[in-house]
Amino acid sequence: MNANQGAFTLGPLEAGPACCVPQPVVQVKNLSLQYDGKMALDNVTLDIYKGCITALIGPSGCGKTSFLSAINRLTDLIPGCGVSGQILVNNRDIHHASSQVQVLRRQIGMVFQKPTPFPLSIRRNIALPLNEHGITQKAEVAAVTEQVLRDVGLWDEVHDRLDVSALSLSGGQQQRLCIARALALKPEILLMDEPCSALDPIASGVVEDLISRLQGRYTIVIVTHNLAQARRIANYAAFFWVREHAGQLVEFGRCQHIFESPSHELTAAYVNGSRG
Amino acid sequence: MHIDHLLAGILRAGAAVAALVMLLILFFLLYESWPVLTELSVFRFVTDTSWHPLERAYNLMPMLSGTLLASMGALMLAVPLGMASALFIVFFAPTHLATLYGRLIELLAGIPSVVFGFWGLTTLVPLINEWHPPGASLLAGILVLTLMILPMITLTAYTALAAVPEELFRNAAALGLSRWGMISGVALPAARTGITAGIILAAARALGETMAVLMVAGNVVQYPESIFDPIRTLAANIALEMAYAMGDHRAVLFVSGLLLMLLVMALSAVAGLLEKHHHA
Amino acid sequence: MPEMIWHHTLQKIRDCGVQGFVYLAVLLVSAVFVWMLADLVRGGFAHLSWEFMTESPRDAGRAGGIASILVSTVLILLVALVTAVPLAWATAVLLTEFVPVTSPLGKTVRFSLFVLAGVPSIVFGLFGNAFFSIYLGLGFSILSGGLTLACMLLPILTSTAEAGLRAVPETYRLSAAALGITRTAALIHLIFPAAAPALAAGLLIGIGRALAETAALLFTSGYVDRMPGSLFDSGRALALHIFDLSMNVPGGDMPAYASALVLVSLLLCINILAMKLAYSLQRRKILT
Amino acid sequence: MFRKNSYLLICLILLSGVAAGLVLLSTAPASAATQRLVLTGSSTVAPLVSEIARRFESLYPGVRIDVQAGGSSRGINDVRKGVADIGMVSRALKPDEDDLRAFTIALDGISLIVHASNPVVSLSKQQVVSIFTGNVMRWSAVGGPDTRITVVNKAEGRSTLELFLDYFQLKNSMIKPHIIIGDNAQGIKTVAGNRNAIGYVSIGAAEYETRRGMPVRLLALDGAAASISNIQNGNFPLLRPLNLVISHEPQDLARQFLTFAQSPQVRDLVKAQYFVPVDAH
Repeated sequence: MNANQGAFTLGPLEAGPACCVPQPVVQVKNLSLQYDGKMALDNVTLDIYKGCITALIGPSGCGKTSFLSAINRLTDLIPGCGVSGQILVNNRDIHHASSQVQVLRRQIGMVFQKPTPFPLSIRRNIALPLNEHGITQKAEVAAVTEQVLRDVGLWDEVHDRLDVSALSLSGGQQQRLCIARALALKPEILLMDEPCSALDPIASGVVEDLISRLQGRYTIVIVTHNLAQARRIANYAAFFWVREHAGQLVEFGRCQHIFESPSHELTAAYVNGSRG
Repeated sequence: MHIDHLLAGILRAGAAVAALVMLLILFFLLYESWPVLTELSVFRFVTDTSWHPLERAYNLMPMLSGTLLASMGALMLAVPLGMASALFIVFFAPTHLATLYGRLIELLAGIPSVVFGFWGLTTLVPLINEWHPPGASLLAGILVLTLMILPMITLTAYTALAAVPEELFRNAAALGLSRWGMISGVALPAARTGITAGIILAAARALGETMAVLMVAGNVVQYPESIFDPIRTLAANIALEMAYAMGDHRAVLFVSGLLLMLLVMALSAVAGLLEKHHHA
Repeated sequence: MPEMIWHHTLQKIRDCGVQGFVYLAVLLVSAVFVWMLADLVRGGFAHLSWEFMTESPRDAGRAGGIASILVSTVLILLVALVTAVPLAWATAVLLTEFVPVTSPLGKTVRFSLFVLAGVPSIVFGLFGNAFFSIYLGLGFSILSGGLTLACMLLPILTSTAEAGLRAVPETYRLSAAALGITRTAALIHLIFPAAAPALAAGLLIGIGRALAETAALLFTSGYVDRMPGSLFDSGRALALHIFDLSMNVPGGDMPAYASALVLVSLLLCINILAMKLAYSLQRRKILT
Repeated sequence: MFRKNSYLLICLILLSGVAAGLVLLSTAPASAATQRLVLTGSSTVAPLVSEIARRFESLYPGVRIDVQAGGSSRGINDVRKGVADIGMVSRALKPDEDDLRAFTIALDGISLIVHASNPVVSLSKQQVVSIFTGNVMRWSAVGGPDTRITVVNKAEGRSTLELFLDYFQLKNSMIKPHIIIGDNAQGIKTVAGNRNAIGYVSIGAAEYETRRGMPVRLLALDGAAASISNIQNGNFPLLRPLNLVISHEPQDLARQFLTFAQSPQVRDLVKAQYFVPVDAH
């Protein structure tokens, strides 16, 4: 099947333009987050740039995942979670009354630490979100399915068994399927919460490779504990640290800057491996 | 978004109805027993000469004692036998025998009380009658209740024992404990709350059981002098007299229903607390 | 060290004693139960026949079969399920998916169901008689019996469904939400299918309870043993039929045995099915 | 794929429920069109009325008559509450029951029964009182074997009990029973299953069951044998009418049924139950 068929425009990834421009897509202003009154994230202000990969680094419990969940309002689902501050996506406040959370989440994809395929067939895993967003024509769904599976390099591995349970795939395959599932909705922004940490080194390498190939097409925010990985694939890095039991943003800048000449001594200590 | 709100609304309505059933039951029990609760002194239920509703004597105590005696007797038999069964499954039996016995117990847990009562009536009562007439007696009630609650005790005790971490047993074995030492010193204390909760639930079941006891216990209202004397339980009394009860008599039956419900509720509350405590 | 040896010998004797008691108890329990089941089979098997299943009882149940009883039983069961299942599952979904565990609504509903679970069945019978039969004027009918049973089934159906829904991994909900799927859609396409074995097992347990129930039906559905013409007719449930035959019908023991055998086999099938579902559920949990 | 199976199972159960519901809904109007009569009460009257009802139904298609036993008091209670259309009462109405109207359909007596193997054939009034009040505990005291007597008493609310107490001038609280039974049939079954038991039941019911081979035997009362002929000629001391009662002016169907139940058309049924037809009295 021709990958360029229909209204779907995403071509083979290798040929895509890689453009990372310092133009904010997501603007986080004074974001604070608390769980049952306990501060988890304290007053974070940060811009995420279009088409770039932004890595969130820092020790465990410093609020990186909370920060990520706040962007697509997944925090709504956590009982007792309170969010204050402002998040603008394409200059629109995501908490504004008129903004629909389903539309927001379609615009912002998310990939979790552990692969989370639904207990359905591979095909249905991708078709379900499409159907829910009004794409129900069989031909179109099939085209998108093939496209995104090719994008994540899964097509050749699974095209002859699309109707088997997604749970039968290996961990790395499952994670790529989850990425494909997110891509199928054509999001602008992809949030990734340590997408490689639950995978073995080889699968992790494949996924990491995939992420770096996605750069430029999507605005990616990735949480990672693997500093080497952050250094390899990210354009920007944001360093979080726990102060007074709440996570704070210590430093943000280009990757090179953060890893080679950080302005803050905490950052320096962390990237050198002496703290954290 | 709106579809979620719609669904939440529907679900809320459903849950409200489900919760209201409880209130409705309480309300109707109170409503029906109100005439007696307001007109008759509560002491009548304790001080009247006996239970002869047509002679306006409403002493509930003989039936309360019958209920308690039957339940306690059943517990005294079912707890050791049920515990032994659970220990057999967990510690003593070879695997295939344990599975087989477990299945047997699970099967018994599903047998309806009326079948136990029927079997008691056709088999146990004539046997006891041969031995010590009249046959239909407290003893028959106790035996039938024992059969009914034994599977329950075994299954809860088994679940509690199976939940004890394997390492504890390995450690105990490594310390050279004997089998009984391990069971009494490690397994039973570790599973204690679960087992107790199970026993309390079984007691609640025994107190509230109607049909099986109704069929075998003789239903004479009296304080039994021996286990061969017939008795009547509160639940059996309701089943026996509800159909034709009128006026105060009917209201007193609702009072005894209320009493029974409070008894059983208190027990299950204790069991619930224990279980919560256990999990915390 | 003679004391030590003595001590160990004592221990051995004690172990043997305990073992002996356990084996004796198991033997006793098995013997009694085998005796009982054998009695049922021996007493009922000869009386079982195709005619027994397809004819209505005659002569107070001494002759004829149990066809009308079976129909009444199924009707009572259906009324109970059709009423209780939507309510119970709606409650379970609300409790697991829509309100936090600690919310006042959740606590209230859960508490009232907990209390309901402890109510003895004869008390349900009292309530059903006062409310459905007399207050609502349904009289002795399959409808009032079924509705009374529905009240009884609510707690067990809700708690099994709630446990099943809670066992569905939270990641399904989160990743569905992250894909912008509504809760309703996630519920229909993901969570309900994933919880299906647990829901089915709970349903079967509920059916088992309902089939075994006698006391709650005594004053609600009545015990007319004829083929019911509508839901407003009185209908005798199978368990009640056994009760009536064994208590009130001289010479009714044979059909009572046969009816008991039918009821027990029915419940056995349901239990086995429920257990199979539960085991497959466990196995799947281990696999994934 | 067990999950699929169980999903299917749920669907199946629910679907069959809905289907059955639809079927019932569709039959509901049809059955609403048929006329229905509910009778509850005395277990003595119930078997006879069931037979009468069956014949009535065969004569008037589309009529459905449900009969449930439970004791005379239940009959009165249900009629007053409106749960039943007609009550069955195996005694004459009491003065405080003048809100009801009774239609006598047959006559019956009450007598004592023992197990067929029991050698005792008759008991004096005094002996019966002694046995039932617990003063005589063994059969040997009244000419039987040396075994303990099992006293079978009726549950309250049964007119058989009331008439029995009345005849022997006893109060229920004076009786020391060993087993309490409800229906007549339960009494017969209990005595048939216990060699040492003594109870009292409707003569008609006892006669009916003895003819069917139940090992029970009726005792004579005050020298009068418990026989149909003695009831018929009024020589039996413990007699009672079997009544159908209503609380208000009967509807067409109820009136029709009452008339039918008193008519000669059912006399063979009354005799088949070993009761005495009223018109023959």
